[in-house]
Amino acid sequence: MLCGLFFSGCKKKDSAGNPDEIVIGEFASLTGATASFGQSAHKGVRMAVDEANANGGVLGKKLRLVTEDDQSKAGEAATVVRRMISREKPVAIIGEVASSRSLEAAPICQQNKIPMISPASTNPKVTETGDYIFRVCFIDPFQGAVLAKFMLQRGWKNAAILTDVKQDYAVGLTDFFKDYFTKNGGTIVSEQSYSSGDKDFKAQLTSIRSTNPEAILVAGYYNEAGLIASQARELDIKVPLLGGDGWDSPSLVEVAGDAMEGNFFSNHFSAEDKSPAVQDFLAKYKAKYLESPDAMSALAYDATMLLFDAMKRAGTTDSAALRDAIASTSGFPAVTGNITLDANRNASKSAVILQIQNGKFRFVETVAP
Amino acid sequence: MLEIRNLHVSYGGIAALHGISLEVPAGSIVTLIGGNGAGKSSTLRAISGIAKVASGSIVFEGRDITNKPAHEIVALGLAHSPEGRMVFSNLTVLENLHMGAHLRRDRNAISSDLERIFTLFPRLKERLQQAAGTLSGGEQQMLAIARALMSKPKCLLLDEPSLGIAPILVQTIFSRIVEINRELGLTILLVEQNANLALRIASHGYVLETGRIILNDTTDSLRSNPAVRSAYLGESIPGDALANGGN
Amino acid sequence: MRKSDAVKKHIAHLALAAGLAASVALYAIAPQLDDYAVNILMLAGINIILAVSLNLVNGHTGQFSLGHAGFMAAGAYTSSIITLSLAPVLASAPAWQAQVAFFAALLAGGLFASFCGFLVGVPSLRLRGDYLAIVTLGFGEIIRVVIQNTDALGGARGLEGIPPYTNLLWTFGIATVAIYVVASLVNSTYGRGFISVRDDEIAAEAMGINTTKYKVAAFVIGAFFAGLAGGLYAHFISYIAPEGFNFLKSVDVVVMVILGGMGSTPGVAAAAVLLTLMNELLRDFEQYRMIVFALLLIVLMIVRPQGLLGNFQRRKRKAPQP
Amino acid sequence: MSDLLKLERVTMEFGGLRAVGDLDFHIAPEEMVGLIGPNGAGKTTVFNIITGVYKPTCGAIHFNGVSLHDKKANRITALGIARTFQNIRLFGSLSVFDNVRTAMNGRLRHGIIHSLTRGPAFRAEEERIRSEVLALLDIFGLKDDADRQATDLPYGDQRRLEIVRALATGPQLLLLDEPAAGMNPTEKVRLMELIHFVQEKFRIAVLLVEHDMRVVMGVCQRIVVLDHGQKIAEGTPQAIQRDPKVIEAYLGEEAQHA
Amino acid sequence: MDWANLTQQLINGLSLGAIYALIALGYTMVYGVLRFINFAHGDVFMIGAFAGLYVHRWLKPFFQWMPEFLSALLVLLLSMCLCAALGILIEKLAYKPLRQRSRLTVLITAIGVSLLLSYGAQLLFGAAPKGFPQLIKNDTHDLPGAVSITTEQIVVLVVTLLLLVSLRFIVQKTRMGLAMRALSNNPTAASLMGVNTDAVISFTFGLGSALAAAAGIFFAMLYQAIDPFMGILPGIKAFVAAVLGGVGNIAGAALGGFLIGLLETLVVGYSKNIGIPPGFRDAVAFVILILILMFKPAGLLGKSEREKV
Repeated sequence: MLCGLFFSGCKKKDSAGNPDEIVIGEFASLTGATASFGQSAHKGVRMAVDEANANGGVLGKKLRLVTEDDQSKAGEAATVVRRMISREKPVAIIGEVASSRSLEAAPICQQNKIPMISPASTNPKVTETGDYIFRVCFIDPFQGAVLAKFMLQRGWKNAAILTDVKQDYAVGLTDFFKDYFTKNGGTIVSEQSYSSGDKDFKAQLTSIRSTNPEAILVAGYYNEAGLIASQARELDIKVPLLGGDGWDSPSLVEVAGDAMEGNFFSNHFSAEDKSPAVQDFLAKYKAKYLESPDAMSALAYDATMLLFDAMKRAGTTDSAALRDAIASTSGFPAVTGNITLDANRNASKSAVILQIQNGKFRFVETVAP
Repeated sequence: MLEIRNLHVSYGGIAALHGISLEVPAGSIVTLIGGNGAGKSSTLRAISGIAKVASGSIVFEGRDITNKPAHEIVALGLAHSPEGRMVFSNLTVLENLHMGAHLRRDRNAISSDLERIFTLFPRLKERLQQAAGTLSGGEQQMLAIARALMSKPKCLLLDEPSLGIAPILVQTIFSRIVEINRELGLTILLVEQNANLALRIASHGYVLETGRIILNDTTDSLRSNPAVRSAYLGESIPGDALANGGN
Repeated sequence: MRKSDAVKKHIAHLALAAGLAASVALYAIAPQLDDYAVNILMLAGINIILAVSLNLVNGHTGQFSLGHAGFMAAGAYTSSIITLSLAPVLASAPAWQAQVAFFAALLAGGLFASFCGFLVGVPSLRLRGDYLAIVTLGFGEIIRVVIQNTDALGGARGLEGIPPYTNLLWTFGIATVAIYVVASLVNSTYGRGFISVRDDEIAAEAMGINTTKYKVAAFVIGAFFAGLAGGLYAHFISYIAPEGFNFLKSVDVVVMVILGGMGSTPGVAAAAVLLTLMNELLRDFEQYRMIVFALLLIVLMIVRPQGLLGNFQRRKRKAPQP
Repeated sequence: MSDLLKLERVTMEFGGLRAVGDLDFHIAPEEMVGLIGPNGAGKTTVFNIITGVYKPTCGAIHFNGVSLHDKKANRITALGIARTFQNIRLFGSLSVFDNVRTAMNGRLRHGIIHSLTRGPAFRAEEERIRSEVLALLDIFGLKDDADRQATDLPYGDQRRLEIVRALATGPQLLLLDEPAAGMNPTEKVRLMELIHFVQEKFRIAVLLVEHDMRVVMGVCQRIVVLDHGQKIAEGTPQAIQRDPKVIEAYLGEEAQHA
Repeated sequence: MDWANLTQQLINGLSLGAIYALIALGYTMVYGVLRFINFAHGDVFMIGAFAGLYVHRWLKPFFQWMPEFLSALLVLLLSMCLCAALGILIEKLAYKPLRQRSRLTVLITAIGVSLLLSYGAQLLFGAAPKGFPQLIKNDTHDLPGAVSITTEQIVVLVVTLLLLVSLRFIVQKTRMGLAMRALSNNPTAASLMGVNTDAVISFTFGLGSALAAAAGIFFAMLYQAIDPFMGILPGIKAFVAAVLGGVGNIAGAALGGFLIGLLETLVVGYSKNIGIPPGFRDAVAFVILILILMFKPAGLLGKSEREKV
């Protein structure tokens, strides 16, 4: 009986599609360890779809968003994306924030020739999977270089690194940071690592402390970054900590409190940016969700909007044409900066450096590619 | 004081007792003898609530205690010094004695009882802080009895107090048992394999064989009954073999 | 009469042939199914292999392993490293050559996993029950930690771009073989030794049974199939990371074995399929799924410890001597 | 030396406690020997030493001239010593048939590979084992119960099955640990007949530990008496019954004055 | 040799070890009386941390009127009570019906309880890690030689020691503790002494769970973030600590806990020097477990048991 439930109507040619609507797929970590990223991204996508539908849809059709939760778990992303592709026949898929789960889904999208746009997976390997895989964020080499550049500008030549070896993103960030930093006159005095989910970083920090660095790169996500900041403070480490966009979450300050003050991280956008695109997005987002957007929602919003733009330019949702249209995106005015996709399907755009002041993320400067 | 009617006990489907009945009058020493595996220990275990009774009844001082939890039975004044002594080997001698008084709250009476115990078994006093596991077999047996006494029971169940103990100590222990009965006024149900010894100090005896009571008489008549011996050493033994072997 | 005798004589072989034929049939109709259905079938097949092989250890032999995910990881990584390093050659080779190479890689993965199984089996000789469970759990975690910290294996970030060679023929073919191996192993005079070890180790020794050999054999064979399952999984999902082989993955398999009934091969295989389907049906209730399983485990142990479909003996502690 | 089994100065200590001390005794081929003694005398310990469950603290044990020192239990069984257990230890989830056939495991020519390929040689051996097991079960009247789960048998039959299972290992010496425990008098008589029958039919030696003196006296040619881990007497049943030391051990020191 | 670094690592290791020690005590006590591994114990530790979080949240309005140490103590004690109740409840519902069953059945049940608690907590509290409120003002105190210790570390170490001492008092000197030891030594004899076995078992579970709750709160204090699966790994490591010390041996469990905490910290802190990647910290406990079971299965302070035939 269960088998019947599953396999009846599963024929490949049996299209469930409604000719008057366009299905957009999204997979995100709505539950589980990185739920906060997934939820933010989902809000951005949702907002973009609602907005497009309010303006009469795309190509004269209504848009329907199909969202699957991958529970932040290994193996689940592949399954839910397969399910989505088989069941809902989306014309394109938005997802995921975390590089590891984008890496799971990308081969499936590539194989089914369905364009996939990742809002925020910064690992270079994601788009290397194939010509149907895109992203709207900058990649780790760029972010690593930005952070290195920023440190050197401030005159911090001796840096320590603490990397989350469990995250592709963090390891990539570290590698590219090291590369740029050492080539431009900096010295790495200590390299330590941890794994996501760890709670105790005192041993690593104690070792770092004994090498007297001028700044510490904490390559990882906000959960651990918060803990690291407060444990560093407890160990009397007073030098600034720096991180990448993985730090971007309200939880960062929630966990660490005062210990986070004065630290820096690079990000895709800043709400303090006075550009009309940002301020407009901010207003709309606040009106809809009664809260401030973070970079994930902005990027997800941008990814979805870029997709709609490409559809309009292609004039069809046919997969090859849509792929080509996305690939030829140039100077698309997005919330997180103007997006041009390069030959490797990566976005080329600038980054911002933020500093934590009084529990708020303050805009410091923009660093161009 | 203690009355058992038609008691059946079995372990994992194997019957150990096939309906035994016995009676222990207040103030007396009654003994239950028989060969290994006859069901003596099972009887005591059933009385004190650590073996489940399949059918039959156990009445103590007019109260039905059949299948009551062991700790409630102790509270009623029935103490059991089990087979194999079962002293708490990791605990000190003093702690073992305190365990005996587990249900009592009368601190002063407990310490005076301790003193009384030390007069009965002076050896224990010398070894108060020693782990019970390091005592000799005989000392452990004394401790087991002393521990049972510490609950201030009205009736004492003694299981094989002579088991695995040097003969010289067996004498001492048995004279203490008599003392406990006479001077402390405790009723005693004594299970023994050492039939002669048991029959000498008890007033009444039951002979158990494979879960049934085969003889029930005063100890005087049991001592001269050849059937007792046959229960131990096999049926084929001729009646006169006893006399021959003895002399 | 005579005809049925012949059938009886070769029943095991016939069942094996039937299972393999069914796998071929499944493979043949796979193009008619959508990706998601294939996905579920694939996971079901892999879970059958995992559950049936763990059942040899936990069910039939009565050892309690909580480290099956570790063996799975050993197989997954070994085979993936092989196919990844051969990838440049195989990309241009004919499909059948790639499949042969894949099979060789799978086997290598299985063999390496069974070597790990041997290493775990050795301490099992001295330990029973709960202690063994913790040691196997520890072994599984050590395997995971080692992978996580080995850059050549992709470290914590995992391996991606593993060629997707796994198809339904491989999965169900190997599942059939796993069922055949465990079932026919146990159904022989030699194989009854596994059960005797479970039922009463001391009596088994006294009956001349080399319990050491049996326990190690159970671990080695169980780990071998877990390794194959890992290889199949890796070449199906194309991306593996140590996190996917953690303790909770082992628990998943243990749940299948317990619900199916320890020691019952058909029960355990059925439970593997059932739980895979449940996972999908209850996708929207993910939050509750594991809670339901947990409650099921507890209630089952209290009410029906032999499992929903199994024949595991309800064993009592030794009764005191009369 | 024609001794089948020979124990020399065997001592077993558990954490300083001497369970068996300086024990010497022997069993001749096809001899029926009883090992008796009061509770806690160390009889089962002797069994466990002979069958390799315990390693003796010191002393030597030889079986057919082969030292059993450091041999594992299954090796000892393979050499020809089989046993039953005081508390029945059947394979609970297996059928009566399987319990017996499992005991033939040590004499098996096939192994894992044959179980998997299931070739003609494998099938022939399985068929041979099948008929051997059924023949054995038939002898002991358990053939009709072959497919029943062992633990579903009545108690007496379980005891019998344990003996059948031990015989299936092909022993020259059979150790019976309290086979009469929990049996009623009729069952005991049947058990005694059974032991005689086994000894004659299979031409093996038997070492019997038993509490019930009637059984021991009725079965054994020679009896060894243990008390406190020491051998206190040895001889024919008649001699043992008269031995004052034995009577004392059983009835208490006052026996002489009774 | 960098002594400051070493001293600092030792301080870190001891505070981590204190947590393992407190959890390990629960394993060891339960093993003592019931002879099984309460696999769910690590999850009680997790619940303890969440209990601390919520108790703090509920009582926050009252905290302004009391000194900081009092409010922190209140959070600690209430959470310990809640977890004690939880532990007793778990024993009554899940384990008590299984008293006479095989250890394996009980182990499987315990795994079930463990899953129930962690996934139940995920349902109730969400999977994302939660920040833990600061219970006491956390200053950093400089010690001679560039070594520092935080107020929280001092509190954790001191309170752990106090708990260990009181546990020792309870177990050694009180009637209940004596009954516990007697029960673990010989359950039959204990019931013959009038010990209400069920009551003692409940007490043991309650005591162990309360200690786990304290460990949970200390963990949350030291490492600030808590999540529903935080109990699994520390739980298993604490079990290893109990085995290391000799299961059933209370002093051994505490010793084992501190040893494992120290070793883990040293492996991470000196990973460069000894050539072991810091990621191997989670393997340390298991390697110790395998070594101890192979070479000294009774543990450092334990006595061995043998099966009766």
